[in-house]
Amino acid sequence: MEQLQKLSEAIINGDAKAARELTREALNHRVDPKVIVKDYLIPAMDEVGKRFECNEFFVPELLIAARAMKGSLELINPILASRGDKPAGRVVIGTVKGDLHDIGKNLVASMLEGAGFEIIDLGVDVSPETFVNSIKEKQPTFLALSALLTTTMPSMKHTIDALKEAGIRDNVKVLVGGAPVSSRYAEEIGADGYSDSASGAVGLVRSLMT
Amino acid sequence: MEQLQKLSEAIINGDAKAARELTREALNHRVDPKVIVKDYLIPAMDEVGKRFECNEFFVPELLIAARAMKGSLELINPILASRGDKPAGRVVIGTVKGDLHDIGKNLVASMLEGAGFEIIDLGVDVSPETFVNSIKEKQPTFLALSALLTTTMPSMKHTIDALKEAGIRDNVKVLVGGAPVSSRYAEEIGADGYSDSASGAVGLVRSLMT
Amino acid sequence: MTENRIAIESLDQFIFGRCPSPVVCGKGVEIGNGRVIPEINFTLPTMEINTSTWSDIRNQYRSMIQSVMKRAIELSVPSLLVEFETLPPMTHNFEWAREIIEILSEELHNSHASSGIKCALRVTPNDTREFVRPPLLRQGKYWDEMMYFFENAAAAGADLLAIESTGGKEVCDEALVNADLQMVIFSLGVLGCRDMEFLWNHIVDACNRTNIIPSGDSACAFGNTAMTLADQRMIPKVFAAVVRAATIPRSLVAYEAGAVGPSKDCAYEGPYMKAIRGIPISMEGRTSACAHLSPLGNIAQAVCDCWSNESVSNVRLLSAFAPVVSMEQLAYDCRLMNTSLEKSPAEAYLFRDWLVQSDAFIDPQAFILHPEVVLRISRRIMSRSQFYDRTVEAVRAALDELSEAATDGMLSLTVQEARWLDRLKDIADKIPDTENQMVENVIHNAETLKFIPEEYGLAI
Amino acid sequence: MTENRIAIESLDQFIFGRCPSPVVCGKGVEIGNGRVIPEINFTLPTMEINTSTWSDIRNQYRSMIQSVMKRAIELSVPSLLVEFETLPPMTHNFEWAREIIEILSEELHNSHASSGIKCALRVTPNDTREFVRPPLLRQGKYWDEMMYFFENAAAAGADLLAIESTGGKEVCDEALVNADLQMVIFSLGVLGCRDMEFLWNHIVDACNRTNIIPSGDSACAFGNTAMTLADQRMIPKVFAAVVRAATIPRSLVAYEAGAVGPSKDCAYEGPYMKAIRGIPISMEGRTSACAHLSPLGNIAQAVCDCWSNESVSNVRLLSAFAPVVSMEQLAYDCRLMNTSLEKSPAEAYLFRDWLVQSDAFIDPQAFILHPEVVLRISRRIMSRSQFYDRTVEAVRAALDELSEAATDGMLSLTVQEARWLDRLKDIADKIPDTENQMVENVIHNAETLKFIPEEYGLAI
Ligand SMILES: [Zn+2]
Ligand SMILES: [Zn+2]
Ligand SMILES: [Zn+2]
Repeated sequence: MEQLQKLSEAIINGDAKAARELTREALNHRVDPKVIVKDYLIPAMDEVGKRFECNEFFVPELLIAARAMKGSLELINPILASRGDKPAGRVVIGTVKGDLHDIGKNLVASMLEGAGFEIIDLGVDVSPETFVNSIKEKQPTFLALSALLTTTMPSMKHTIDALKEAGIRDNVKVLVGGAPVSSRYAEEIGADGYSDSASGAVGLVRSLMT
Repeated sequence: MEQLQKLSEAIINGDAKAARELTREALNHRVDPKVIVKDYLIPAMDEVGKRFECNEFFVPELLIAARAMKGSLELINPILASRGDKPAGRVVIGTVKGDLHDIGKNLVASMLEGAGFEIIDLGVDVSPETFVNSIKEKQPTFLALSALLTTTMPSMKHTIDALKEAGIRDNVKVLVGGAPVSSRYAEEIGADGYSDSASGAVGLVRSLMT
Repeated sequence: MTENRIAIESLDQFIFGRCPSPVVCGKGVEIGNGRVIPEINFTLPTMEINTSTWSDIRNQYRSMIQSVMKRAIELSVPSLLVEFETLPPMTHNFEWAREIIEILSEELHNSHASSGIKCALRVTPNDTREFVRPPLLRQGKYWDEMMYFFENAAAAGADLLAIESTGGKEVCDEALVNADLQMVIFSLGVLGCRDMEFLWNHIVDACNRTNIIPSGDSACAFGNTAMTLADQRMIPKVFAAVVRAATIPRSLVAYEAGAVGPSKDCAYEGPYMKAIRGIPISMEGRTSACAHLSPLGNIAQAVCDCWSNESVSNVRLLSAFAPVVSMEQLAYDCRLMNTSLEKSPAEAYLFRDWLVQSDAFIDPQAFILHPEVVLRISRRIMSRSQFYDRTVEAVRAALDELSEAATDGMLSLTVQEARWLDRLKDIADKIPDTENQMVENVIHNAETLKFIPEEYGLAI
Repeated sequence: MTENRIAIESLDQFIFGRCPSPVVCGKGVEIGNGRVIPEINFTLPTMEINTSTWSDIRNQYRSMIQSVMKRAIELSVPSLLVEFETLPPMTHNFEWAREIIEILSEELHNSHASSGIKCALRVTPNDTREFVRPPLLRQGKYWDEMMYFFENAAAAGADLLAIESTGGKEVCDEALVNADLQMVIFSLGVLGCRDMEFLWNHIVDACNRTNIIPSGDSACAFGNTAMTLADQRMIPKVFAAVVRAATIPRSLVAYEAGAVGPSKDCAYEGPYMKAIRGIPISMEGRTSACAHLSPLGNIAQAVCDCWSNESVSNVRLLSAFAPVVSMEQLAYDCRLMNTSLEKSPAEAYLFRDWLVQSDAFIDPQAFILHPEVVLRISRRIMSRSQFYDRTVEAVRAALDELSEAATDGMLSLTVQEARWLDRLKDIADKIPDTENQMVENVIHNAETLKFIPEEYGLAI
């Protein structure tokens, strides 16, 4: 278990190489992959999140850790899948039609990925139809929409309307965010959740998982 | 007609005594009261309005003129009424429930009165029911609502809703105004008109008369 | 009545951030003791106040105070005042006000505990007495509600109390739109002062009993109504300037009854309160353009001790909700004033003088706030000791100052404004010499004027 | 490449309202010739842009410009700049932009005719080239649209053109969130500068042909993105400060290609443009808090020639619609600066110094805008003549300034910030010495980095 403690540390320090090595070793020693995830990887990312909240870490440190985590998961997930274990939630994400801003969207994607979610990033300037098709095809648990302009915010509503029209609104939880968006607006257009920061998005998604 | 020209001047200068005297004289000389109103009183008030628009007059000067006009009309209106002529429009006015601001409302009332309208002023903090009852009873052409607080603006909507419920919404044209009100809000709540100033209210009402 | 000396004798004692009688309040806040501090206000967006919206209202106040304090801390604001001005239903029903006061006070406590930021909460109920017309000023349901509010605000968490009282407004409203100077003097110098004395004796008494600071009153309903009307070109600016002067003796009554400041932000008569009584004052100018436009954007800042945004509704702007935007603007304005104060008094005086000179000669209402004018008019006001006499003196002094400045070409007036200035001087010359005479002239008209003499201690 | 001398040699030539090369434009507007003028911006509230909302959109722009000009005239604003920053659909379809430009230009004409107010219209289309990913920067539909816009804006009524171009952004975005200094330098010093040169040669050419002023560009997509991320505590402030420095050589390219200023309001690299090229600059600070919060509220004002609100959406505040509120705030800020300028240069310098001192030592991003720092870093940048070399020099100079100030205790940094400063210095030491080397290191990664080398004139 000392080795596994080192795995946690490698994740926290963003040492992807060590994290991958230690994960491989643990799997070779037949440690239950679920235990690795639950007891070492996720607590490590929680610690990273905590340090970010306390202004000890910045996003770059958080992203390095997330990348290390992703590397470990690439070894673990196939095993879990082969055992028929359900992976953590799948998230389709994109910036809505007419809007090219992607830093916020990318950050949310990275953080969710670091938290173990599977991300399908549709990019920017994504039409409602594209979102609908992707949801039909990928069957995600979440759809995350981003907008940075007051004039593209209405595209969020159009996307939700398109989901309704396609009869798949209830198949997915819709999250919205971006500078001009507010919780009030999220409520107005019938979204399921809103976060005012990329770091808040992980907590939001987790809270909606239960 | 020189005397009648003097009547116009008396109104413009706000000389109520002279205006009344000159009106009485004209009526004694069997000048058609409709002509007095149409050719002398209303043009006089239009001139006053113009001077106000050009920053030559202030409201006090406008109010004095309106009062002089009112004095003349008090002599003329009974005659018109006895001939079965319809008086100019009737306006029910008030500040909505929860709101005590009345300067704006009073100004609008005075200016409309000066423009020849009959004013029924319900005061401040007026409930939707009181407005409904007054409209049933007085059958006005216009209902003018005032609000100065963002938290009492919704009372405007309630009042319009109450009119609908009472089945009398279409009997009356609803005008709204007050600092936080905008034309957008007026449209939203289904009002018929909006003015951003007391002086604009007269033009608004006239434009809706046709 | 008070002594006739004024507290600030010369220009080099008359500066932002410093006053003869600083006030200490809340969690370590010092006002007027060498540093200007922000006073931040916020209110609800367009919405109703009722039981079904109440939980949303609580959430909105919570999020407003949290986001404002977060930004204040990020900007290293050392000390600030938060004002909660209630909405009428919260004065009618103190339980609602209590909940909001508790939320605000709790959040201030948390911010102070986590970051050390100094802060205090000023609470301002509405003067609801005019909910009956003509107003009942010394009795009845609304009086009782207000007094209950004053008695209980401290326990809920308020550090300072204030009000924008309205005694005399029922007469002044009409006087303003008619530019009726005589009735302005009656409404402020007779009715206003009398109501202030009655009301403020009660307020100070309640404050002393419950251990909360009686801060001040604002002649907002008089002076700012005139200013707004003048800004819309409805009444002459010279008239609005004279109305401002007429409010001075009326607002002074609060401090003579025991209020200690800071004066209310919207009380543009504040510099006179500071000059005469030495109390710290709160002012608002360009940073309160979110609440009302004004011709006093810079000059209002010249001798302020708190610098306020007056009020802003919780609507979303591109950057953040509007209260956060106000907080940031106030923080930078205060930083700048305090930087100049820290350098040297001489430099801060320069800054004050630019603030003054940039506005004072463009608009008569700004001119009345010129610190030199303030000191001169203050001396003239305090040469008299009766409320009414002071009010007449304030009006005449203001007219003299404006005429002189206009004659010298220092203050530019339009033809229309100049004509009105002459007209007002003629009227001022004919104003009754004594309160008795004035009352006698007016009192038989009380019913038409819609006021109740007994409510002002006037016998018919 | 340009000569290495900088236009402003010493602090006593470096002040708000004055610059070596003033710009005259529109209806009598002089920028940088002794007076700071407001630059007012506004945009639509939350709404869609399509044919069914178009008439409402026209009405909104009409009412925004009318109410803004009305207030400017009421406040005796002598001269102002109006900026119309299009929304993407208006860049895609110039006919939409044309209608709005015509409305604005017509209203400016009316205001000028009725009151004599001096005014000019700056129009800023969007850089829509990144609507394809990876961006096509020198060809294709979006390039053609933009060029069409530039060719036709003058005929519609625009007096000045500007842009916030984005060449290199596709690489910089990732570099910012990863605090990857090496890639910041590549994206700005290689890609950004190359794109600026290509783009601005075309823009200046189009402007000369159509008789409109090529004003400037902003590294908004780089420097302000970094600032916003730092403000949300996502990336270190020292890193954001260094990114700002790295944008300087990139933005300079526009002026070397023939842009004459004023620089864009949101270009906080503006003071460097003014120091190096002597052009007038537009800046935004506390009065643009409606558009974005910042650690630069006062210091941004220190050497501005236009003072801007950046942008505000047309939402209703308690007093008026938000654009009118911004107009009033800008008017008072400018009055104050101009009052100090009119008194004497010595007094205006004092004011500038307070603006600087109130912010400069609280945040490294503000420190980088300290006029003394600006002059020192500018000299170091201009000691080099290649884009890439200047960018590396700018980064190293900024790191040196920050380290020295932190060591001296002048600039206070948190432990985390100080740790990052050291880390950044280590990285800066290892940055390739030549552009060729840098390009060689990176170019094989172009696909992963999502940029097309040919679009920057780079051969693979
Ligand atoms: Zn007030
Ligand atoms: Zn920008
Ligand atoms: Zn801009």
